[in-house]
Amino acid sequence: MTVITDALCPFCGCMCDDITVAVENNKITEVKHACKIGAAKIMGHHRIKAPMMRTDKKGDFKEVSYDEAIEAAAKILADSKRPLMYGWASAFCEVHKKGIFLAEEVGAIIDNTATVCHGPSTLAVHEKGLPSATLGQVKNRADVVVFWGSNPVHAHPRHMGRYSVFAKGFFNEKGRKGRKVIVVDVRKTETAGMADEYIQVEQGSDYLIISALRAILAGQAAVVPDSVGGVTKEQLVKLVDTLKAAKFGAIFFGMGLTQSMSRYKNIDNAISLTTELNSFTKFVITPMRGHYNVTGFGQVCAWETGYATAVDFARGAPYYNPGETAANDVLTRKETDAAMIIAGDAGAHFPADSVRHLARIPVVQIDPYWNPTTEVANVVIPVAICGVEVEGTAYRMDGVSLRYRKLVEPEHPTDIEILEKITERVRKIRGD
Amino acid sequence: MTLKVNLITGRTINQGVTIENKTSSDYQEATACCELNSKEAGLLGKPGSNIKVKTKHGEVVVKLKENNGNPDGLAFIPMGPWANAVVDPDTKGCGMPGFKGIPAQIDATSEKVLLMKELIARYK
Amino acid sequence: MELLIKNGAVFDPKNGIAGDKTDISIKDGKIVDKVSTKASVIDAGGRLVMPGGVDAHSHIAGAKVNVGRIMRPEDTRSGIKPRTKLTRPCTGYTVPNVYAMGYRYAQMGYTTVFEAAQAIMKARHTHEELEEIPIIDKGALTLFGSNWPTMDFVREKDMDKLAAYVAWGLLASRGFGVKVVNPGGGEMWGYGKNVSGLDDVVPNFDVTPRDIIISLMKVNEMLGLPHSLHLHCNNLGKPGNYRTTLATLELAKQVKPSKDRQVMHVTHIAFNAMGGTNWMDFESKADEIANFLNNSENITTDMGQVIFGSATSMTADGPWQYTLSKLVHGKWSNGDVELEDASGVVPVTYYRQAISHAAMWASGLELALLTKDPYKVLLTTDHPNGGPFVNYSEVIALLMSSKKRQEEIKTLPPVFNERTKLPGINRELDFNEIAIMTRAGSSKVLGLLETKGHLGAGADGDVAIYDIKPDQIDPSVEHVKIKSAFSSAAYTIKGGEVVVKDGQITATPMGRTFWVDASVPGEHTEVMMKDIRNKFKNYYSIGLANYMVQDAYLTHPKVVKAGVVPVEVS
Amino acid sequence: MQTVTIKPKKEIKISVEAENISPDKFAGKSEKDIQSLEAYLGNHKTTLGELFSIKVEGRGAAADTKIVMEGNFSRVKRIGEGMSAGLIMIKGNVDMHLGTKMSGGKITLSGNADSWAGREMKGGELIIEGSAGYYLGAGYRGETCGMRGGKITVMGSALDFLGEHMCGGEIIVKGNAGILAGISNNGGKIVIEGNTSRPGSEMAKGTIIINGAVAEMMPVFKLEGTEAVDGVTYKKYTGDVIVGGKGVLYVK
Repeated sequence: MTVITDALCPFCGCMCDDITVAVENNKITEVKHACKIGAAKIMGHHRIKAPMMRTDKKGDFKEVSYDEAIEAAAKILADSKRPLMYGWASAFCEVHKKGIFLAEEVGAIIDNTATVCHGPSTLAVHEKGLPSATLGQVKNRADVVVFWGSNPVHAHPRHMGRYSVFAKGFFNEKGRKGRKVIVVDVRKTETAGMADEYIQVEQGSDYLIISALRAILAGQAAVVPDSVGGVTKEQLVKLVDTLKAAKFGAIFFGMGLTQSMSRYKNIDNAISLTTELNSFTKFVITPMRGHYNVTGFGQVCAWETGYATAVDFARGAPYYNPGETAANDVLTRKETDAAMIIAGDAGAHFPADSVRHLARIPVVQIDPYWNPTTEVANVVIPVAICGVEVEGTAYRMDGVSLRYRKLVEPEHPTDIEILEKITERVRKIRGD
Repeated sequence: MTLKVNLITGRTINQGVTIENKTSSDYQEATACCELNSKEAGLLGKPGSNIKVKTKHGEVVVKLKENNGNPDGLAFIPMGPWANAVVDPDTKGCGMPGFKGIPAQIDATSEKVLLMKELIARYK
Repeated sequence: MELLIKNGAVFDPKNGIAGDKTDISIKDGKIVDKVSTKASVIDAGGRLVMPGGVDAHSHIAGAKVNVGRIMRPEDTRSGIKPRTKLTRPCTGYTVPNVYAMGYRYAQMGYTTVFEAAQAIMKARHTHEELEEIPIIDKGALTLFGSNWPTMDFVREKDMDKLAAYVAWGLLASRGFGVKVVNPGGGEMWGYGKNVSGLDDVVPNFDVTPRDIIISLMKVNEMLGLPHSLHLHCNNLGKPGNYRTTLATLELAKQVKPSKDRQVMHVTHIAFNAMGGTNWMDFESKADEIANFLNNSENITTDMGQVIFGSATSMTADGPWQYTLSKLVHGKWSNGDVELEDASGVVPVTYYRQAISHAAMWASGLELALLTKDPYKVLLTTDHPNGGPFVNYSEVIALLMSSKKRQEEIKTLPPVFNERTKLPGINRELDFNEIAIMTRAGSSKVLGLLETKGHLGAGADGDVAIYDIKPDQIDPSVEHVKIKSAFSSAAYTIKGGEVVVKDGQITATPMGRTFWVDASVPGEHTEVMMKDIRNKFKNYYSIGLANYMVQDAYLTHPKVVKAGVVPVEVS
Repeated sequence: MQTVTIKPKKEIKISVEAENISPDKFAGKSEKDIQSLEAYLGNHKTTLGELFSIKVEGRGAAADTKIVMEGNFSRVKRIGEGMSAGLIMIKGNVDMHLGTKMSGGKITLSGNADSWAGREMKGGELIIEGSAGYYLGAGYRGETCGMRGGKITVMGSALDFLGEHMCGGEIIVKGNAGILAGISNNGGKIVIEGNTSRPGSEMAKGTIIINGAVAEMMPVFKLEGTEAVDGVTYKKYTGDVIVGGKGVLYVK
């Protein structure tokens, strides 16, 4: 039996790096320190065994060789006038580089799962920047922590323990007792249940409430009505006082802001609130990124193309405009004529309209697991699992990159090998 | 009776635990459900009974579940294919579909909850 | 592979060649005395030949740069160039993508560029980007000035431990040298505060910026690092800060260099030579800095020249970036790194009509023109803080032509003449001096003069040929030609390979990443690591086992050995 | 006078980028020259002539060039981009970025325009007889200024983020507008005849007049009393107080 320590968890944006894994005969037998979700991901379960293909989406798949599947995938992409290459969150930065190169090669739109997650946060960063910090700053210093529209108990189970609530640090030896925890949400989540203060807002009202807080902070409380978005002015004034009294405050926000009415403008507003709080004390804001390497795609895409996501290579040079070039934009407009879905599950996580269009066009799936995307795919190429069977780089929610270890030997080829071969085939087909 | 609600979707821990195992009954159990507070759930049936959620964008049958964190008029379906059968596809000019804040109607139903494969088959 | 460059008007200051017709021979990537008759030949035809350009201070890779890209799609959409069969797509002006970074430097005749700041904890990211920048050789300076271990060991006055930490930090970050930014200020910014000068005490750590600077200078020399301490002074950007800068420069006198180079490199002086008390009575005091430099040894600087137009300010000086964002009412990103440093990114525009901007523009030029020895002032724009590096040709033209400067001054507010000495400066630099400020000087400052910045045998085969015939041009009058020639090399040769011809990329080899492996006595490391392990156990949010940059991130490493104990050559 | 008539040859499903459809690009050109102008169908490089039937009558400078477009252009983007003079008359619907960055001339559209019509417009006139999508007269991602000059009239309604980052010019929407009209605006004038919600957030300068109902007011405006504008009495608000409060919001 081999015991691997300091392993990284390949589930969420916390990227816990203190996991211990026991391996026997190339099988993971035990996972320690991980949360329930992380342990499930690392332990794994049944996989797609071999590549599969079908021409009729209503028909059954037929097992094929990797070469056949790769050839078919290359042909689909090479023949397409508006290919979409989507996913990437469960794969490493090294995979993203190969993907971006292939997207350039075939003139595709490349987009990642941020588009249904924190894509709006990136749009907000374009407007206001992002005053943030690494999670260790929060652990060592924060005495006021706000979770706004985020529910770490469910989505980031060890966040509170490792970084934000219970964690002890240099300037906070008491951990939980040294912190005031505020939760702002539309329903009393388990996270809200653990807070010192829970502020329940009317769904979709976040934008109004943040503006009211900013007005109060700016000394303009007089213009704020008695109640905003279901919160009394008194509560808002008290909240501003609490935030101002912090020595180091941190806001962690989630889908409650990115997906509600006003979309990215909610975050734009929250970033401004954070910036303005810095006139009084130290405040930072951090998106609770979902998949472990959804942040990494944004980083790689930014240094390779200048833009963090939703890049359209149709004309050989990067063009970027979510609302026009994001995955659901082109799917719901029925523009896309072929798609490659890799390390992400559009079939499960896109609105029915988008999945309906995927069901109409040729779809290549590259993934270890059978999921709703498989159901609408024509070519399915199983791969090794990044972070369990492959080593490589990912970015934590705060932009810290770490290298994942290989825990067991893979039985399938890696995403990189598949993408390199598809690229090679595409070049042959196009006569380059 | 028909319950009019504001529908939101989002993560849950069991949705996370089963996310890489979407052909399983565990995944269906974790995501093909709709949470209401017990007062409103009581208007539709017992926890575990089938309900049909209808929006402008589609309809889906899921299991009724209680969550007393929800205020009146707020329904929650964990993210996944069942939720996505009824969410708003409009990306509002910024790439993000409407996963939260969708006006919906909920009724008790005797129709069955579709399996993941059956649900997606509807789109083909 | 052999290459012969014939009939060039060669400027090679290190070897005392100033415009002489000299043939340059390259074999297997290195300059040699002679090549065989099989060598391919480039006939320079009397055109200007210099060593490949070397930039000792530029922000080309890593977390801050990428934050700049992500927050500035409006910048990315300028400078768009589609892919070709040979090149990847290019984007951006102030924050170019990795490909544009490499191609554009090469197109200017530059072959070596150093990233000016990386926090150890985010060094992996820096190297991921460096790995993707084509053509040029590169390296990155590592931040130490507000690191908790640094401050702890400075307080304990334990220079052995500090040296061991610096050596270990360079290894952990695969860094090339010691960067210090607003020492102590990074820690203070953890609670939204700052230091106001050399003698403020950093709470909880009980050290002053003065202590930090002197101690790091000392261990830098104890370790015999190729480069000296590389310092971004306290109070950057604040009117009246030239006094802090002068007081900081004084500190260099307390330490002797371990080799033939400075002990302190003070960077982007344009932002640290400010007189006045506020933005209204703001004036340039670069003349005082130049005067100091003219009367002291062992200190070098770079211009940090301001370019009018769009820029992106990015620095580990977190508190300054917040102040700046309030001044310009602009977007602001902040990036504190636990236990290590701060950072911030703010887009700015330099306006001719803003007297403070005009005076800052003047100070870089004043510094270069009033300092007698060009080895003491390197040409930089502190890319992209003063402006993007693609404007180096503009700076060269300004330095070579008093006429051009006077033309520019005419476009500035009348009060300009009272706020700077520039209008009265007639000095015009020659090609030799430009070659020093962009090649020999920067290589010497970096401690790489053996293989970089000259064309003698043993040097890297990095050469630039510009479309200027030095004996047929008067740069003072023909400054437009000077600018145009330096912006687009006729040839750039990297490691003996032609990578640019007539301003176009012809090949895209991968350059190397320089980093310094400094050894210290094992017992010093052991003692130091006790502290480090404690910090990881209690304060870092990641484990020590996952901290150090792995070999996988340096596919083309160039290790430079240093250290306090004799090093065995393998 | 030069008249260019454009009709789609067949149904277009994948978006076409046709920034070359502009009086500036057509002026003085022959039918053949115009037909050979570049266009992109997705990633497929093609020509205007491949996609559209193009007829040219007469010759003229941009200011004397009229482009008449008939048919369904709902997947044709960037029509009239950067145009400085002349006229484009469109009978049908168009895709995104109609009249983006235009500085002069006039575009009339009988149908609907998708998002970003009049983006970063500097001058000229854009008349949309149908409805407009998101970001009418707005800016590009990350820029501080959207529309700087010119006039946009929409007879129907417009969706969210109308006039975002507007720095000058005028937008009139006869129908309803979506949420956050005039957000972060720093000049210019917006008139909404119908209903809207959350107007004027982060507005530093400029004027917004709303004749319909405001579903939700931003809690950042100061009521200054009533004031008559062109004979109509409005409640006058100033704001957004967070950013200095020099914007004016008139609500009926």
